[in-house]
Amino acid sequence: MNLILEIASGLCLLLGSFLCLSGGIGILRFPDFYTRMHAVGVTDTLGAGMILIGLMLQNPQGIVLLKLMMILLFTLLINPAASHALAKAALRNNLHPVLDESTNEGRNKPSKP
Amino acid sequence: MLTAATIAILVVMLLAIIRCIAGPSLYDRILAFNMFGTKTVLLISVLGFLMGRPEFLDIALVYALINFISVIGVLRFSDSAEFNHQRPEAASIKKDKR
Amino acid sequence: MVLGLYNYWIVVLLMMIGFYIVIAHGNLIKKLVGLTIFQTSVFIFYISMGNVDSGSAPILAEGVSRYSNPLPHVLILTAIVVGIATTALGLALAVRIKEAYGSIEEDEIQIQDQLTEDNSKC
Amino acid sequence: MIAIAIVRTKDLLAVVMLTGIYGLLSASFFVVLDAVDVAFTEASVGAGISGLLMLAAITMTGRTEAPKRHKPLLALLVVLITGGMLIYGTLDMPYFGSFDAPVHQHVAPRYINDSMQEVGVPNIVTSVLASYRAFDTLGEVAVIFTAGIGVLSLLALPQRRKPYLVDESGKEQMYKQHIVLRVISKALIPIILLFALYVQFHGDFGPGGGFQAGVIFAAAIILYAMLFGLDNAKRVFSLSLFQLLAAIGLLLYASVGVVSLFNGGNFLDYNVLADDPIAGQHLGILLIELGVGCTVASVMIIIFFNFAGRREAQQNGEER
Amino acid sequence: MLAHLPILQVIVPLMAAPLCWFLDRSKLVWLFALLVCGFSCLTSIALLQQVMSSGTIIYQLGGWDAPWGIEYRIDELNALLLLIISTIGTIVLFAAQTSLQKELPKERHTLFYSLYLLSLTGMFGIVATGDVFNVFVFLEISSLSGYALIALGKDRRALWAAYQYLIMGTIGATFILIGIGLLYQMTGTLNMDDLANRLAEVNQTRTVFAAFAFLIVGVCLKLALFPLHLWLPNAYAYAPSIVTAFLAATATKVAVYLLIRFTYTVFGIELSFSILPLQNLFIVLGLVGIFAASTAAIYKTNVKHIFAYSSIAQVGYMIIGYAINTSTGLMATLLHLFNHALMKSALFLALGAVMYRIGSVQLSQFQGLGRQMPLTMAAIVIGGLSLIGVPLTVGFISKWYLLLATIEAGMWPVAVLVLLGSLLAVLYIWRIVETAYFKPPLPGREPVKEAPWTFLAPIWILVLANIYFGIDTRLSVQVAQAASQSLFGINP
Repeated sequence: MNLILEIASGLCLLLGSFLCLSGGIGILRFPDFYTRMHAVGVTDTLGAGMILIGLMLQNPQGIVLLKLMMILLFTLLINPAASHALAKAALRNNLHPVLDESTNEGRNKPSKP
Repeated sequence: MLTAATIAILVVMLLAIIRCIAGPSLYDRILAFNMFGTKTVLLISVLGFLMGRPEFLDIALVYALINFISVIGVLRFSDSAEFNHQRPEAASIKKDKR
Repeated sequence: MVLGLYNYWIVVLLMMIGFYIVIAHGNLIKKLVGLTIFQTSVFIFYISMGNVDSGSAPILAEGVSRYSNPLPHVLILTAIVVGIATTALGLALAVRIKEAYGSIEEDEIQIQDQLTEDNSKC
Repeated sequence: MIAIAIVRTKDLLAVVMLTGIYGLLSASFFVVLDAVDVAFTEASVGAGISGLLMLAAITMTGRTEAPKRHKPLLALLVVLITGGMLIYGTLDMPYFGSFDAPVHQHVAPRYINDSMQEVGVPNIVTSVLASYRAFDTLGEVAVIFTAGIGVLSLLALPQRRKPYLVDESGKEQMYKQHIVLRVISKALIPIILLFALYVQFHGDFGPGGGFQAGVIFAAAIILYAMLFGLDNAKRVFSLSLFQLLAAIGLLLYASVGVVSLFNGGNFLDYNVLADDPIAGQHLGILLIELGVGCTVASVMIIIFFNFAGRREAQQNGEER
Repeated sequence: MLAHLPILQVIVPLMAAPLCWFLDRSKLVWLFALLVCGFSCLTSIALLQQVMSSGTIIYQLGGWDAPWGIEYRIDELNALLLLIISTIGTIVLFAAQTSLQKELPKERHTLFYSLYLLSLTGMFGIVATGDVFNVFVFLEISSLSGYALIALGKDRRALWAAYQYLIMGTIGATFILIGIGLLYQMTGTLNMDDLANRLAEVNQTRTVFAAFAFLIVGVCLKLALFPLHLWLPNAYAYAPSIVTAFLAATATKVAVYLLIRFTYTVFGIELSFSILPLQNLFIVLGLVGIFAASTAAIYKTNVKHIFAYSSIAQVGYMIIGYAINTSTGLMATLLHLFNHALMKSALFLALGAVMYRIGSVQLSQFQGLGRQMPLTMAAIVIGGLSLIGVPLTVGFISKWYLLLATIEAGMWPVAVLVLLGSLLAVLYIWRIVETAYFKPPLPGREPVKEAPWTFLAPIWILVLANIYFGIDTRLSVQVAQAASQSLFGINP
């Protein structure tokens, strides 16, 4: 039983790390704000969730578990909300997604960094 | 395994910082900031396990909350800053829509 | 032997950066940010002073025999509070200055002051 | 760490965000260095509250920094001298982390070894903070209180007239856009408040205590104020109530000391508060942590409300 | 209750500050604050008596022994400082109610008194404590309230001055924090007495030198010693008059106290003066300070500016006395601390009275005031004479001892320069006297009435004290002597 838990937690951690890393690369490499947001979404929910679940499997008892659940809940609640608000605010301030590099070059002017 | 996760998170944090510094628009920065905050939460919780004292998850919890609050704060204040000081033309467009 | 002190040197570097921002920059808010960095680096300095190799956080627990030094932690808790108090007051002052002078750049304020001084002389 | 600190560009908003990151980073640094309590505080203060205050200030003062006109050679010189002095000073220091350093040999061992018998609180930081060096903490509360009064004396507006009717509709519009956030926060705020209480009373056993709890509490209310509007927030939590609370917190702390005076001990000597010294210590620490939490939370809220109130007044003035 | 005097000294104003919020009416708050100040004044007198009769008082806060807990350690030096601060605080506060009516909107009065009391608390705390970190905490209390008090000034330049003061003050405080950290690193203790003992072992290390440098620079920033004085003139000039009178008389004194405490008690005379070239450095800085500041004072047109620069010059005298490093020199410094507090508070209060009546302290506005406000102007003249160091005033006594000390130490050139510096003071005082007495009143201005009695009473108490301690020197000299001798370890 213990071994299974150990392996499961290890797998979760690894998967989470991989997702985080890919998201991290994504945030650097993606061309515009909205695609970057996608990358962040991946790391923030799935990556974080995986790592947290991995941790939960490490020490499945008592208050520690409770706290981890709380953190998970918070990340799952907070991040989508924040991203939503962020996207909305960005759109309102005339930051348009890059749809096609060749035609839309002029429109992606950053709204004053 | 925990060490691997720590290293991965640290790398991601670094990437987020780069985006935050380079990010062409304000919102890129906020995004990176948000991501950075989440990663810090993860880092702290993993570190707690790494050091064998998992009761320090309290800190991670606080980070999560504080992170949320500061992102909201940045959003709210950047909104009003944009509208009222920096970009009068944007404000007028807004009014027209109403 | 040098490696044993690397931590302090990083702190010193941070301290210098913060201090430089305080002195060299003209923007009032920026100055306060610099001040925060300056203070934070001092905090890190204290905390690294209290660290012990293979020590654990100073909360008594079973199975842990070596703890870091709690005293610097206490001092820094106090100092952080003092720091935020100073920052808040400084920001309040900056806001008032903006209202009174219409600017938060050091040079512009000094020019304006010079003008008032001259006016009152004549 | 260093990289961030160096690249502080002209846009103040970005600078503030970088400061937030810096705060988070140094907090994680503190965790690595075993200073959990400090990390706790630094996270909530460095990354949270001070960033918010700076933001509030920036919206009032404008975002961009003017380019520099003079060459800061002199400043560079001063900084270099200071840094050189410090490096020079570090050369004779005991190595980082070595156990034999005088720091760990003289005063600290007693805290670590005896505080359980003398104070009876597992968190050594709390026992030192609230008992051995309680007077420092009293000073700290007084500093916060001073800052509160200072900000109040600088930014307080004369008595508010009737709320501006014209703006209400505009504001409503603005808040409607945040409907998702508002729903989420409505769910979160009670949890945050509960968590603050947990931190407040759990400070004896884990990281936390009055100060951190106060900041978290304040953060929850600030969140409310940001999303539901300052006027609404003021309707729920009136400003004068917080002024009262701030004063009461400081008084509570000091009067614990005075009571111990009357019970025949020295100032802030908790041993005399109850029949049993340990029980007395517990009572004393509980009370003063409560005082700290009270003052810190209310002063933070006072400061924030004053900043935000000032800002709204300015905007209303501009729109007319 | 007598055993608890040291803590009562600090804690009473501290608790009174929040209590101010519960009293609504401005006048009531004033009375309350005055009462509190009067009480702390009595406490400090009692403390001084206790110390003089039975030696150093040690009070352990929280009942913990010294290096673990914080202790208060009151010797002659602290007691003297406590007395100065509380007395000046009380007398100045007496005039506050009247002066504030003109200079501050009504709703800020309560806040003002709270801040005033907190500032007082901070200074008491710095002076009374025997723990270096506690010094830092209370230093911040006093300086934060100081910034806020200065920013209350009517002129918008007050804000800017307060901001500059905040930046400089915080840098100073952070430097002190670094210094404390380095000391702690080398010794593992924060208690001053314990530090002094344990530093003896490690005092040849570079870390201790660095700590020393940081502490000294930090304190000097607060002290407004010559090259670091830039924040002071504006801060004094644009603050509300009461604040100026209070801060000018006390804030720099506290910083001088810290300097003395750190160099003599914590680091020990040997390290401070024989290993490091501190003596010459300070004497030169002091002299340059006297001349530069006095010259600047001559060319200023705002009378508050004049006296602010003169304060910097006076700090120069104190530093010289301190740097001579003899018992007499230190005694001269302490005497000058006491005397300068008396004269500066009298002068700034008198300026406050002028401000109250004519709403400005530009020199040009002073024309003809000699006839219209005879009592106030007479006070300014006597205070000015005291600044110059004319016999029969307190200024003379301290200058006399300073000269004695320099001559004793064989530093003739310094003595001559000190005398020359006093001559510069004649010049700027004369400018005020000339304008006030020998120029006709400004045409087109309503004749000005004499200041109200709430101003005159404290001013003249201070002025009479000026003269009294100039003639009957037994009390002040005795205390100063005892303090300086105990610092040098000589038993009288």
